[in-house]
Parts: sequence; structure tokens; C-alpha cells
Amino acid sequence: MELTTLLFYLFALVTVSAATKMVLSKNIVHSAFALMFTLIGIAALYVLLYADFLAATQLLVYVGGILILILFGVMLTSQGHSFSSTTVTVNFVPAMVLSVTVAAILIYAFAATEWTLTEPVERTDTVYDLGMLLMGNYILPFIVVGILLLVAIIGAILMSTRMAAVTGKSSNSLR
Amino acid sequence: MEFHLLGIGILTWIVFLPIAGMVIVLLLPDHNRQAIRWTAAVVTGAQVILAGILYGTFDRSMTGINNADSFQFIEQFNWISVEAVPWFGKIEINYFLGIDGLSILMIILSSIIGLVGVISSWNIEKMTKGYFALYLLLLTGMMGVFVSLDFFLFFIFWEVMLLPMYFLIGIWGGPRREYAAIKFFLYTFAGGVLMLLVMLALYFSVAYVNPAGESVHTFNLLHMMNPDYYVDGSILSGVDTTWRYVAWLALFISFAIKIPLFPFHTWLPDAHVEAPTPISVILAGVLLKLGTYGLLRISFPVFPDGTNYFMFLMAILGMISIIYGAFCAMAQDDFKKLIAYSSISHMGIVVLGIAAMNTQGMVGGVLQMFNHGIITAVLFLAVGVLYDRTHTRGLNDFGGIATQMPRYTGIAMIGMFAALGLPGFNGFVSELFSFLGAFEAFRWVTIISVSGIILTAGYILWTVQRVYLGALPEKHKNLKDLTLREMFAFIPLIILIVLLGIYPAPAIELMNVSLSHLVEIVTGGAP
Amino acid sequence: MYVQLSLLILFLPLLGFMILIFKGKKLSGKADWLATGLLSLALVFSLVLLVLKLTGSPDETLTYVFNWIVFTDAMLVGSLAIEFGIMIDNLTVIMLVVVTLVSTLVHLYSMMYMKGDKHYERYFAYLGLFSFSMLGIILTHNLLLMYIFWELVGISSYLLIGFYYEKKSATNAANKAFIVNRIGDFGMFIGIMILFAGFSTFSFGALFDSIAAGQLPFGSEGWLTASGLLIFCGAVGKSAQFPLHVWLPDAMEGPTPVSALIHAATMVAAGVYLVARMFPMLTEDALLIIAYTGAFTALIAASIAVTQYDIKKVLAYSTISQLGYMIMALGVGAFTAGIMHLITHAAFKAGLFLGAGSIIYAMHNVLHDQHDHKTDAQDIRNMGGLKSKMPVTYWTFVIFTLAISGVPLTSGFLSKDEILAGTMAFSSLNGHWLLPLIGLTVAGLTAFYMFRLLILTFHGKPAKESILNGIKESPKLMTIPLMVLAALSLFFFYSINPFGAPGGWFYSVIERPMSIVPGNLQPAGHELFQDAVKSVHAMVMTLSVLIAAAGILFAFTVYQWKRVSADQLAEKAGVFYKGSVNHWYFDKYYNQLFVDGTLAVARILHWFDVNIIDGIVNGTSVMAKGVARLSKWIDTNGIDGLVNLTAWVSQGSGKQLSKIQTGRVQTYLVYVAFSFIVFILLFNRI
Amino acid sequence: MVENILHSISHFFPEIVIVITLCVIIIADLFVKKKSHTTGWILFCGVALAGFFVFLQTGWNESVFYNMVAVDPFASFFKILVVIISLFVILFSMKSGELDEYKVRISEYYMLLAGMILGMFLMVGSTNLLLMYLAFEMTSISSYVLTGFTKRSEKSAEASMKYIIYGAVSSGIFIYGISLLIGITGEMDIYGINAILVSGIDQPLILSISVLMIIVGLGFKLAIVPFHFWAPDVYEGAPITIAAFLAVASKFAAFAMLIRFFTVSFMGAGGIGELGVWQTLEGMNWNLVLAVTAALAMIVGNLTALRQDNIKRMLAYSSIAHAGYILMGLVVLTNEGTAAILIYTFMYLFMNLGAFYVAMLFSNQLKTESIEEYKGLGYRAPFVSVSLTVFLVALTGFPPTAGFIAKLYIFGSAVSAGWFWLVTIAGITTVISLFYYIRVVRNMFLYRPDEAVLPLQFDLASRLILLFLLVPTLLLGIYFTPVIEFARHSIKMFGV
Amino acid sequence: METTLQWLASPGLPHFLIISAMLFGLGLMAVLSKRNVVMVLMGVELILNSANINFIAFSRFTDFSLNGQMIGLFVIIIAAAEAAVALAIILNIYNRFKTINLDEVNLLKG
Repeated sequence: MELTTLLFYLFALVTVSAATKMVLSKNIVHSAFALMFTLIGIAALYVLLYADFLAATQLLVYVGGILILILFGVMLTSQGHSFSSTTVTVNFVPAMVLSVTVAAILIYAFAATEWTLTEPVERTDTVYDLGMLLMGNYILPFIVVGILLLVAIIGAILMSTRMAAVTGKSSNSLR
Repeated sequence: MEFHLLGIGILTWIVFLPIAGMVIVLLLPDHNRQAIRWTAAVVTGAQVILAGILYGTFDRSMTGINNADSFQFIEQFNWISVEAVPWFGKIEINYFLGIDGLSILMIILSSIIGLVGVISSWNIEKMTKGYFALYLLLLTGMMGVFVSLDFFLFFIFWEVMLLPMYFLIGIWGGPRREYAAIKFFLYTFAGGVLMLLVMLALYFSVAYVNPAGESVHTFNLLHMMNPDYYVDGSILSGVDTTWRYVAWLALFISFAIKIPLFPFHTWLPDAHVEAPTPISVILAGVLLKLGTYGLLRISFPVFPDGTNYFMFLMAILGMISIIYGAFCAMAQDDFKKLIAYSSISHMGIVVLGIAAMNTQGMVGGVLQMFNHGIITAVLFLAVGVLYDRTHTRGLNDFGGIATQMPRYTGIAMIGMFAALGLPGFNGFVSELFSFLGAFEAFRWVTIISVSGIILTAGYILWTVQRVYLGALPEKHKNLKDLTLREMFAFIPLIILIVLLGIYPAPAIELMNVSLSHLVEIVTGGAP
Repeated sequence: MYVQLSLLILFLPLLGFMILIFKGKKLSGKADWLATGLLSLALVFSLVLLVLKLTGSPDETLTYVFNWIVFTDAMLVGSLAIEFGIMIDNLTVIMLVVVTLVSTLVHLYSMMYMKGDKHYERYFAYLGLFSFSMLGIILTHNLLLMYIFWELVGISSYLLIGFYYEKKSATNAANKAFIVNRIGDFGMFIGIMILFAGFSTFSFGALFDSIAAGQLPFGSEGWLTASGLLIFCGAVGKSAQFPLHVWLPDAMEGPTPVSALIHAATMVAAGVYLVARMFPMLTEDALLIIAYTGAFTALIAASIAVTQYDIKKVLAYSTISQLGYMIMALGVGAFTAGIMHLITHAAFKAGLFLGAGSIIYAMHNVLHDQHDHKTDAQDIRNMGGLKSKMPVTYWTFVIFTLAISGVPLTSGFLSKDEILAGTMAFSSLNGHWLLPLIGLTVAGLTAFYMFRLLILTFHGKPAKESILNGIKESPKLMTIPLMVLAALSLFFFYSINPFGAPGGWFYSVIERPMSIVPGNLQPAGHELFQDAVKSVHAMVMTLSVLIAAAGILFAFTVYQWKRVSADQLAEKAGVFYKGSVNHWYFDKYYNQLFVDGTLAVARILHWFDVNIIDGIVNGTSVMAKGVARLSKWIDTNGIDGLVNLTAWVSQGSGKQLSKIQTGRVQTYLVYVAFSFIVFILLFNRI
Repeated sequence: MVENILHSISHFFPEIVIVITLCVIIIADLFVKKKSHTTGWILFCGVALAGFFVFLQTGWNESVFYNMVAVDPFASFFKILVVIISLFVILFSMKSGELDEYKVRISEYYMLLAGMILGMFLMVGSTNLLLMYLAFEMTSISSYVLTGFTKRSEKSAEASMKYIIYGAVSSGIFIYGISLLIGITGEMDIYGINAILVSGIDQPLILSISVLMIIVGLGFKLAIVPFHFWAPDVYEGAPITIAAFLAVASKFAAFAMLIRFFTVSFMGAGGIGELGVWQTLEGMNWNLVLAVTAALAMIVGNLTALRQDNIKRMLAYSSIAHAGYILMGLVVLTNEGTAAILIYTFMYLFMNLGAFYVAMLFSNQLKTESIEEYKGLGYRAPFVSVSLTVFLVALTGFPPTAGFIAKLYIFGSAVSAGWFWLVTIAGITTVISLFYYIRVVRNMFLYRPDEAVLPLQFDLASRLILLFLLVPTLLLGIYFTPVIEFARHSIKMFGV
Repeated sequence: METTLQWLASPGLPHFLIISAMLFGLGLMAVLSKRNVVMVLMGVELILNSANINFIAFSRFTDFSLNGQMIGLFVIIIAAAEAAVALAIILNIYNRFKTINLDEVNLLKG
């Protein structure tokens, strides 16, 4: 039972439990923070998987970016003035059943499959190789994702900015 | 047999003249009703003339049916032809027109009825333009079905008729026109889908090797009639296989709906009652014949085995239709409904006749198709005349019309008695031969069916009594007798009724050879 | 020569019909002369033909044939030709004369009787049409053509019965006549079909030859008998035999001359003619059934005639019973007697009707002058004592009455007592004693009711003096035909010997044809039969005369000298009286059974059509929902309800399906996840 | 490495043109005055140009960017389809009344449209799972936003939200499936995967799960039952132009992707056999799965459409049903089936766009999308109504319209492969479909309008556009050889 | 027993996969059951992350090597973009409906 194993289980526990907390908690802010822990845990797992760059990105983008975004969203859209906005769950039972079944099926499948494993290579750092790949085989996805971000930004702006109210609500006209 | 006009075959002319007419009509200004009507009249007149030419130049001794060389006025060229690719043979759809003894009579019928229809729709005031445009389109569809020898073409023309019909009933029809129109549409469309499936099944089972040595899938009906062209192992190859029976049934249903045969007939009364007079005339005069024509042109020669297998079923259904239609007709108070049901009964005779599978029966059946077309046309025109004047069709609202409108009554009576199968009128001849033929094949079925003539006499005479005889009610004291235009609509039909009644040979010799051949194909065993 | 003549005879009346129907109005009253002229021309021709034939070639049968339709290379039969053609033998020419003669006389008569009718021309046109088709029946050489003309006389009788088409009763009678005939024709048609299917020909000659050659339809003797009887059905219809006799009395709604021509002399006799034509191929059983049918008809008709008061009705029933006589005669094999009776009967019954016509004419005029529209001009109770006022009518009427009652020196006596002899002989051969018994009874009854008629009409006191005073003898045009017919009702036209026809020319030209059916089905041989007839002849003659005399006497005692009160008799008769007055309830029950029955069936089927079949079509669940609700639903939902095949179902399911579309993303996602799992579990092969 | 990239770029002009156009629009947006469709015209030209380059590529058949994108007839076919559709949609957008209120933002609209087009181009071409995912996302994200473009209408906003949530989840499932597939095969481009599968790995369960997850993802784009639920809501909420675009273009792109993915990665060693491509995937009997989904799509789509009153919603359901019909061609993944699908898509394009366009024209004038409001339009706007009739009749599949030919070939492929029960269902549902299509026609023609109402006026341009849609719909029904030839030569994919 | 312990003792590919499976399930759970759109969004993020774990695990344990990480990178980016757009749309919804509860935003149905 060496360290990595221990760490693995630790982080796994953190991740999963935090995720569970996130799903089950009634308070949206709590779940947001739970999500943060989940993401950190995942980052840690990445590290265990020798994906240091990924782990960093995960921390930066998710914890630093998406999560903040979400929190902003929460605040901007929190009903009323009471900050502790609680979220009720709809069709809980079917959701429970289904998600458990899906997870079960997946786990069974994973367990049932024997994967073509190779001896894990110990990498010192992955950044350089990733860079090379990005400029090489992955040039096209790289560009595409750039454009995608551009489009996304345009869209986000378009959606989020309030428009000068024009007389005559178009929504009526469509009824 | 060749006959060209401006380098275009006569059949193409006769089929597509109405389309040309339609274009002209559409170009004409809305308000210029007279011009529109005259265009339609001229076009249909031209059709009649062409039909006359066909009749004149038609070679009575050529068989046709399943043998391409013995068809007449053939026009054939590749319409759709897609090069073969490694994984699929050549695709070929032909523009293949031609007529034989089976179709010539139908062509004459539909051309005449077409003209009559135009004359009788002279007084359509509501959206005349649209009306005649649709009407002409309808005519093209009818003609096309009768001349096309390529299943694909046949199907297209078949379906082309539906939409105009829908509108003609739906827009110019009576109070419950929507119901009638959609009912007609759905029934026929359902039939059409069945036919489509069978058509595809045939298409994939039939392939011939063309001069270039590549195997070509084709919609050519004549190839479909030839057992050698069936690809081994394809669904419809072989004889007396379940699939062939299924296909036959599907096809039969799609035609039976059109005939209409019990129990697929319920669309007919509604459609007739709601449709405007000329459309009823077309509907009863020609459209119903498409069903039986389809049976003879496609079901019988393509599936002889199926036909033999289901012959008795056909006879039984024919019998039921005869008796059942007659009884239902007797229960009607609505003049048009009565005639509608009588049509069911008379078409039953056709089915019985052709199911007999012998020359007399076959000839009788086809002749009955023609005669019934003429006779019901007269009857519906007669109803129309009354309806125009009194705006009612209730049999009990009339009486004593004979005193007020003697000329009209005379003509209507002729129609009635012809429908009743009175010797001297054409109805008798065809019924006679249908029954004679059928009797040789199915004794008891025929005997029961013949009892239909009593019922027919019953309801016809009863109608005559209720409408034309008896005392004239006050409200009808000032009805006008037939106008000249109406006479024009009636006269040709009446002449035909009497002529063919006295000497049917001219009509029979047209189809004699072909039909005997058809009988041989079917009874001569499987493909 | 023969052929051209006969064709002329055939088509002259048709010509008249054509001209009158199209140009009738233009002829401005000359129409009648035209028609009559053409007819009399035909009469002349047929007389010529008669003489030529009987003198020239008495015992050969000429046929003239052309192909009507030819089916080339039909299956099995090769080239199949449907022939039309005419056949001339002695029977034909005699019948031609009879028909044309009576027809001409009736034409003449009608010119006066129908004068001033608003469809005068049309009337003569119809008469022409009728004569044409009747002559056709006589001349044809094959069954098909026979059937065709058969129908044509049917239609012309329909037109003539319904001539006063404003009268509901008239049109009803016309319909009844046609439809009842159709029922007979239905049988006849099937019979023809059997023969055609068997021998694929229609012409008598060919048929008889092939039967004589030993072929049978469908190879069974049963079918031969059946075909014979089925064709006889046609005769039953036309000749108003039981059970289809009900139409003839009603047919009296037509103009009286028409009744004389069609419903007494010619058309109704067509049935007899048909049987005569088919005679050779009728098997013994068939003949027996025919004989009994005839006998029974004769009896019931006579029994009904006894109690009728409408002058035309009485005559109608007497016609029926006389026709029964003829049929019976043919049935028992007294071929010649039957035919002869046909002809004699044609003469005197036509006379009777015309006489009745002239009475009615007179009565009608009187009533019309007196503006009396209540009293029925045809009811003999309103007559009486006319003897003095209209002598010609009276005396001719007496002659006819004597003739029909079978009093010696009249034509009726000759034929009738031959028939009786025939029946007697028949029974003596194979013990069907019922037939002669009925024959004699009917003879008695006939004598009785005919004299009852005579007495009530002409003798005794008039019901109303006023009427009697007004009565005038009918004009010449109407009396001349009467006289002619009266003359023809005397014996010497048919045989020199007033007490035995067999010596006469008629017997020499008309002989019973040889039966050609297989031996075991043959009726008794001809010679045998002839001997039997000879043996019983004298006895029968006396019997018949006595019975006739008795009948007449009884009639006088009851109605002339009033020794016995008719009412008391009625009392005594009880059931029989009631039955007879009500025509033995035939009409009543036929109406209930057939007419109402058919209509009921029709209504049921129609209901079935509208509700059940459409119902099924309107979707399966309809059956559950109930028909009534369906139709209501159709009307309410209008078109939306009417996706015929699938409407009900698909509309419903469509609704359910759109319920699934809750609009909640998460519900959707639940579905997705669910279907994912389902797919995994369902379609996994492991 | 560099030369490879350069070579690839030389094969990549259409996409590049689109990207450039996008940038040009962004720049132009700063200068051109608002409330004009200038940017729209720019996009129009850009797309047309791209179309031109695609046209130049006909017959090319290779794979570029390290086997990430295939430039082959199959891709070109769909690119051309996308181009045609886009051109029409751009024109629609210029005519659309509801967009006019957002003139200020119209250039963003066109930018996103450009993004969507690019995404589709990549979708139809990509042979690499990662790129597939990216393209998929590109299309989706822009379409989410476009759906919500008419911000002031609640419906639009709601639609966009539903769309994005549904889409996000499906794409999540999609990528998860991809991850599994990659994991089990260790390859990320479909050729490699095919190689592995052919060489034979015995992991049916995990394989099935992954493929099924991918189907879920794509099924969302195709809107086939049971993944269709978003479609009606989104179509109804979205601007008609976008609804049309989604109903036709993105659906086709997804089909292209699906077909390519299945065909290439699962075909047997000997290429495509008689039985289609399924023998390498023994885990499930896939064509049964697809057959069931197809049947469900036809039934559900057609039946639910019966109840609809909003024409957009009705068309949404009808397009679901049509997806079912197209799927019939996929059930038997033989060349014949594929060809039938290509034919169908080509024909379907015109009639469906036409139907949507007419709906737009009417809603511009009448401010309604309810079918009940269409009563008597046949007399107020004859030409437009007649063309709508033609389109609907074509959708029903009547000869002699393009729709019939489409159905003919799709049914034909199924019949020839012996899927009779499927074809029967298709036939029955076709009959059902007649009813809701004809209902519109009936409302337009079988009711006379009261005399008061005025006839509708349409400017020449809109009528011209209509004509451009109408003519092919009729013409292709009568003479369709070129389409078939085109389709049959376009089924060639790189590496097949 | 031994084997189980041993299996537990050396965390390999299956372990990570199982975690990802769990996360996937939880994400799905959140997506299906939460009324609040933002929560649903978090669920989606969870799903994406679970996929990512797969990729990276594969990159470690199979010869898929770095490609896995590459894809992971892209997925993260996509997730970010998607989240941004989603939140923008949610804001829009909030402006229209004054709520971000999914079941209260329900004009389109049937």
C-alpha cells in the first residue's frame, strides 16, 4: 500500500463525496462550492495520472473560470433578495433510478472489459509534447476551437447584453 | 401502327392536350369565362376527334396485352435512364405508351365523357378558371392511365388524378363536400400506397438484360408479365408463392377501392352526393373504370397465378356488390345516392364477368365498363338537370315531371331503362355476356347475382314512378324543359346507348382478340 | 319471299312507333290513321304469308339467320357466334295473323275510344312498339332473341298499363306488372344460361339437335328438366300463371283496348307460345308440373272471377283461368288443342274486352254528362238493362260469352272440349284424375260467372234509371271490330264439323312436335295419346256440354229469376266466398312478404352500410364506442374526425403522444436516459 | 509536416472562405450602418464562393490534416446541399419580418450563421472523433444562440434555453461515448478504429455502450425518436429562418456524419457487403435498433403532427417523421440505401424550405402561425397558397413532385433489402401524414374568405425566391436523372 | 479475497473509470432532478469532467498516450465556451421570466 494508492483513494473520496454533496444539497451556493471541491479533486487525480498540464488547466479554467462564471450566474439570477437560494428537486425518483442504473451499467461494463493495457510511461513533463502535437497533428482542431471560442463569445455577448427596448413587444405579435 | 402529328405521337397528343388547354386557361383572364369554357370545349372536342381517329385506324386483329409488338400507336423512349454502377444495375424508366383492345374502348369512353362533362359544366360560375384548369388536369390523368404501359407512368397518372378531384369536390361540391373530398382522397391514396409497394416489389424482382449486356431493372409492364425476366431469388419470382399472393391482394385492394367493390365502397356515395354534376359524371363514368382496368391491365397478366387463386374471391365480392348495391340503392331517398349505389351494383357485374376467365365473360365485363360509363353519365346528368332547376335531390320531392318536361323525361327514361338492363339498350348486352360467361365458371354465384336484375328493376321503376310519373306538385309547375346545351350533353350518350344496344359488334370486335388472349394468359397457367 | 314478307310484317309497326314517337305531334291527328294503316298492311302481308305457307310448303320450317356477335377464338369453344334470325313454320304464320288481326282491330277501336286523350299519338306509338315486339317473339328462331322481345313486350305493356301515369294506381300496376314479370324472366334467363352453357348456342334448332343427339346440359337429366322448367317460369310470368298471376288483374288499369290486345289476346298468350316452342325438349316431369300449374291457375282464377263486380276484373280473372287451360293442355300433351284454344280465346276474349270497353265508354260518357264522378263506370252493379240501349254490343257479347262457356257451335266449344278430352286421356293413361276434374269444374264455373256478368250487365233492371236513359250505342268504329270478332268466335272458321276439331284444317297444319328428350324422360307416345283421346272424346263432350249448361242455368236462377239470393249463397260459401272476394289474399301476402320484405332488407343493409362498414372503416375502436356516437362525432368534428382509416385511432394516439411533449427539458432527458437503458438491455445480444 | 499542412490547406478553401467571410463580417459590422442587410449580402457572397470551391472539388477523394478531414464526393455532396440551404436561408432572413425588429443586431446573426455553416462543413467531412465533436459543438453553440436571437419573445428565449440544456447533455453523452470508443480501440480516427475492429477485438458490451452513446448524441441533432423532444419546442420558438435551417441543414450534416461514422468505422474487411456494414459490430443487432427508431420516428412524428395548430410545430413533427423515412435508408447501410438517403435529402431540401418559407411569408403579413388562421388564404394569395400546396403535396409524396421520387427510392431501398414491415409502417404513416398536410390546403382553399378582407401583397423578390423553390420541387418530380446520377456518384467516401 | 485486496491495492485504469462512471451518474442525476438551471449546468460540467477523466486515464494506461490529454484539453475548452453561452442564455431567460426554474419556463409544449 504505497503512497499513490493512498492519495488515489483520498482524492477519489473527496471527488465523489463532494460531487454527491453538490447533487444532493438544497442550497445552490453550497453545491457550487461542492463542485469546486470536486473539480479540485479531479485535478488531483490528473496529477496522479501524470497529466500535470491538464491538472493546471483544470484548476485555471474550471475553478478559476467556469466556477466563478457559475457563481456570477447564481448571484445575477437569484430570485428575490434572500441570498441563500434553495433549489427544489423535480422528478427525483426516476432521476435517481435512472442515473444509478446508468452508472451501474457503466461500472459493470468497465469491470467486465479487459483493456489492452500498456506499461505506464513515467513522464517528466508533458507540456512540450503537447505543444508539439498542438502545432502538428492537432493543428486543425486547434484552429477550429479558436474559431469556436470566437463564435461562442459573439453568442454570449449577443445573449447577455440587454437591448434598447423597442416599442411593441414582438412576443405578442407571435401569439 | 404509327400515327404522328407534328412528329408527336397521337397518344401523347390525346394525353397532353388537356395540359395544354390548362395552360391556356390559366393564362386567360379570370373574368373571361366564355373563352375559358370554349378552350376546354375545344380541347375535349379535339380529344374526341383523336379518339375517333384511333377507332378508325385501330387494327382489330392485334392482340397486345403482354406482347409489345402487337401493341398499337406505340411511343417509347427512355425517360429516366441512370448508368449502371458496380453495386447496382442500370435504372430505367420508360415513357411507354401504347394501346390494345383493352384500352381503346376506355379511351373512347373517357374522351366522350370528358366532352360531355365540359358541356354540362358550362354553367359553373364560381371560379370558372380554377375549375376548368383542374378539370383538364384530371382528364390528362385519366387518359394517361389508359395509355401507359410503364408501371411508373401508370402510377404517376393514377395519382395525378387525386388532387384535382379533391379540389373539384372540395371547392365546388355540396354542403358536406369537405367530408366527401377527404374521404375520397384518403381512400384512394391508401390504395395508391399499396400499389406503390407492389410496384417497387415488382421493380426489384424484374430485370432484363439489355443489348449492352447489363441487367436493367425496369418498370415496363410487359416485362413484368414475362416470367423469364424475374430475377431468381427475388421476392416475386416463382409461381404461387406467398409473396405473389400477398402482392396480388395488395394490388387488388388498391383497385377494389377504386371500383369500388364491397367492402371498400363507402367513399363512393358521399363523393357522388357532394360532387358537382359534371364531376359525378366523370367519377362514375370513367374513374370507377380505372379500377377494373387496372385489374385487367396489371393484376391479371402480371399475376396469373394469383388471379387464378383468388378468382372465386373476386366472383363472391362481385356478387355481394351486385346484390348489396341494389338493396342499398332501394333504400335511398336521395336521387344521387341511389345512382351511386346502383353504380356499385353494376360495377359488381363487371367484376363478376372478368372473374369468369372466359371470353364471353371478359368481353361482357369490359363492355359493361363502357356501357355503365355511358349510362351513369346520362343518369347523373339527368339528376343534375333536375337539381339545377329545383335545388333538391330528394326522390320524394318530385313527381309528374313527365307532364312538365316530356323531352327530358324521355331521355332520362332511356337512361333508366338502360340501367335496368332492358334489351335494345347497351346495358343489356354487356350484362348478358357477363352473366353468360360467369355462369360457366361459377354456377350458383351467378344465379344469385342474376337475381340482382329483379332488384334493379325494383328500384329503378320505383324511382321512375316517384320522380317522373304521378301528379305534378304545385312547386314544379313552371320547370323548363331541356335547353339546347343540355340536349347536346345528352344526345351523343343516348345515341351510343341505343346503337350499342342493337348492334354491339363494333365495340366487341375491338377487344375480342385482346381479351381472348388475356384469358389464355391467365388460364394458360402461371407466368 | 317468306323472309322478306315476315321482315316487313315485323318492322312495319316499329316504323310506326318511330314516326309517332318523334314526329307524333307534327302529324296533327293523322297519327292514328298512319298507325292503323301500317298495321292493317302488316295484317294483309301476314294473311298472304299464311296462305302461301299453308298452300305452298306446309310442312317445312324456314329459318333465316345472321351473326349478331362473333367471339373469335374463345377458349374451349373456338369461334363462338351469337346468331339472330327468324323461323317460319305453320304455328308462326297463324300466330302472325292472329296478332296482326287483333292488333288492327284494336287500333280501329282505339281511334274512337281514345279520342281526345292528350297523349293520343303516344298511345298509338306504344301500340306499335308492342305489336313489333310481339311479332318478334313469334318470328324469332332463338332463345336470346325470344328473351329480348320478351322484355320488350314487357316494357311496352308497362308503358301501356301506366298510360294514365298521373294515376298512382296505374303506375303501381305498371310497376307490379313489370317486376312480377321480371321474376319470371329471372328464371327464364337462368334457364337460357344453362342451355347456353351446355350447348353454347341459343337457336331452337341447334339446341334440339344437340339434345336429340343425346347431349345434356352439364351431362345430367336433372339439369335438362330444370332448364325446361326455368324457361317455363318466363311463361308463368307472362301468362300470369300461379304464383305470378297477381299482376294481370291490376293491369286492367290500362286503357280497355290495351287490355283487350295485350292482356287478353296476344301478350299473355306469349307464355303459351313459348311453352309450345320449347315443347320438344320438355321432359315428362316438367310437363307434369306445367300441367298442374295450369290446372291450379285455372281453378283459383275461375273461383275468384265468380265474385268480382268490376267488369274488367272479371274478364281478367277469366283470362287467367283460360290461360291456365292452355298451359294445362300443353302440359298434358294436348298440344294442338292448347294452341287452338289460344287462338279461339284470342278472338272471343278480345271481343269481350272490347265489348266491355264499349260499355264503359257509354257509361263513362253518361256519367261525364251528368257530372257524376262517384259511381264507378266499370262496376257491373251500376249497370243493368243495357240490352235495349246497345243492341250490337249486347248480341256480340252474348256470342263471346257462349263461346267462352264452351257452348256448341262456337269456337270455344271446339278447343275447350279438345282440351278436356286431352286431360281425360292423360289421366286415363297415367291416372292423374285431378286434372280432368279441375278442367270440368272450371268449365262449369266459367259458364256461371260469364253469364252472371252478362245478366247483371245487360238484363234486369238498371241500378239508376238516369244512367240508363243516357246510354247510347257506341259508334261504328267500335262496333265493327266487335262484329268481326264475333264472327270469328263461331265454329266454321276452325273446322267444318261443329262437334270435332280434329277433322278441321287446323289440326292438319298444327301437329304436336316429337319430343326429343332421352327416352326415359319422354311423355306418353303420341299415338297412344291420340287413341286415348278418341276413346274418351264423346263422353267428355257430353259431360262438358252438360256442365256448361248447368253453370248457365244456375247463373240464370240466381241473377235473372232471383230464385236463389246471391247473398245467401255467399253466406253459405263462407270461407270460400271471403277468399274468392279477396283474390285468396295473394296480393295482400305478396305485398307483406316480398315488397315490404325487400324494402326492409334494403333498409337494414343501408343502415349496415352507413353505420357498420363506415364504422369499421372509421377505425376499430368505433365498434366499442358505438355507432350512434360515431356518426354524431363525425358531424361534430367535421373533417378533423375523418382521417378515415386511422382517424379515430391516430387522433387519439396523436393526442396521447403530444401529451408526452410536456415542454419540460428534464422530462425529455429522463425519456432519453430511459430509452438509452432500454436499448442497451433490449437489443444487446449478450 | 509543413508541406502536409500546406497540401491540406490547398484542399480546404471552402472552409477557409467561410472563416474569412466571418472575419470580414465582424470587421464590416464596425463600419456599415446598422439596420441593413449588407453583412447578409457579404455572407451570401462568401457562401456562394465557398460553394464554388466545393464545386471545384468534385471528384476529389482524399483525406487531409493527418486524416482528420476527408475531402471526397460524399462530403462535397452535403457541402453543396448546405451551401444551397444557407443561400436560401440568408435570403429568407432578409425577407423575414420578425428579424426586422433586431436589425441592430443582424450582423451578429450572420456571424453566427457563418459559424454554423463552418461547423456543418466540418461535420460532413470530419473523419476524426475529436474533430467530429468539435464540429458538432460549433454547430450546436451557434444554433443555440441563433434560436434565442429574437430575444424579446419569451418563446424564443425559452426555446434557446431548452435547446442548450438538451444539447449540452447530449453532447456530454456523446463525448463520453467517444471516450469509451477511443479507450477500447486506442484510436481516434475512424480508419484506425475500423482497422482495429476488423482485426477483431472482443469487447461487445463496451462497444455497444459507446456506439449507443454516440447515437444518442447524433440522434439529438437528427431529432429522431426518442431523442427528438427538443425539436418541436425549439422550432416553434426559434425564428422561422433558423427553424428551417435546423430542420434541413443541421439535420443533413448530422446524417452525413452518422453515415460516414458507421460506414467507415464498421464496414467489414471486404468493404460494404450485401448486409450493410453491421457484421463487425456483433454486440447489438444495430439495424434492428435503427429500424425501431425509424419506425418510432415515422409513427410518433406523423401522429403527433395531426394535433398541431402552429404550422412551425406541425412542420417540426413532419420533419421528425421525415427523419424517420431517411433513417430507413440507413437501416440497410448498403450503397443503395445511402444513395437513397442522398436522393431523399436533395429532394426534401426544396419542399421543406419552401413550406417554411411560405409559413414565414404568411406570418410576416398575418402575424400568425396558426393553421386555423389560414382559412381562405387561397383566395387572398393564390400564387403563394398554390405553391404551399405543392410543397405540402410533395412532402406527402405525391407524384409528380420531387417528394414522390424521394419516397420511391427510400422505400425501394428498404423493399429490396426485404424490410417489409418497416416499409408497411412507412406506407401507413404516409397515408396518415396526408391528413395533416391536406388540412392546411383545405383551410386555404375550401373556405371562402369574407369579402371584406384584402388580398395579400408580396413583393417581387419574395415571389422570385418562392419560384426558385417551387420549380425544382415540380421539375425533379418529372425529370430526376441528374439527381440520381449525382447521388450515386456521391456515395463514394474516402477509404471505402 | 486476496485478489480483491490486490485489485484494490493497485489502483489502475478500472479504478479511474469507475470514478468517472460515478461522476457521470451523479452529473446525470443533477441534470435530471434539479429545477435550477444553474444546477443543471453544473451537472453537465460534471458529465464532461467524467469524460475527461476517461481520456486522461486512457492516455496513462493504454498506448493512446498523449492524445488523451490533448482531447481532454479540448474538452475543457469546449466546456468553458458552452458554459459561457449557457449562462448568457440563462441571464436572458431571467430577464424574460424573472425565474430560472426550468419547470416555470414552459410556454412551448404539446
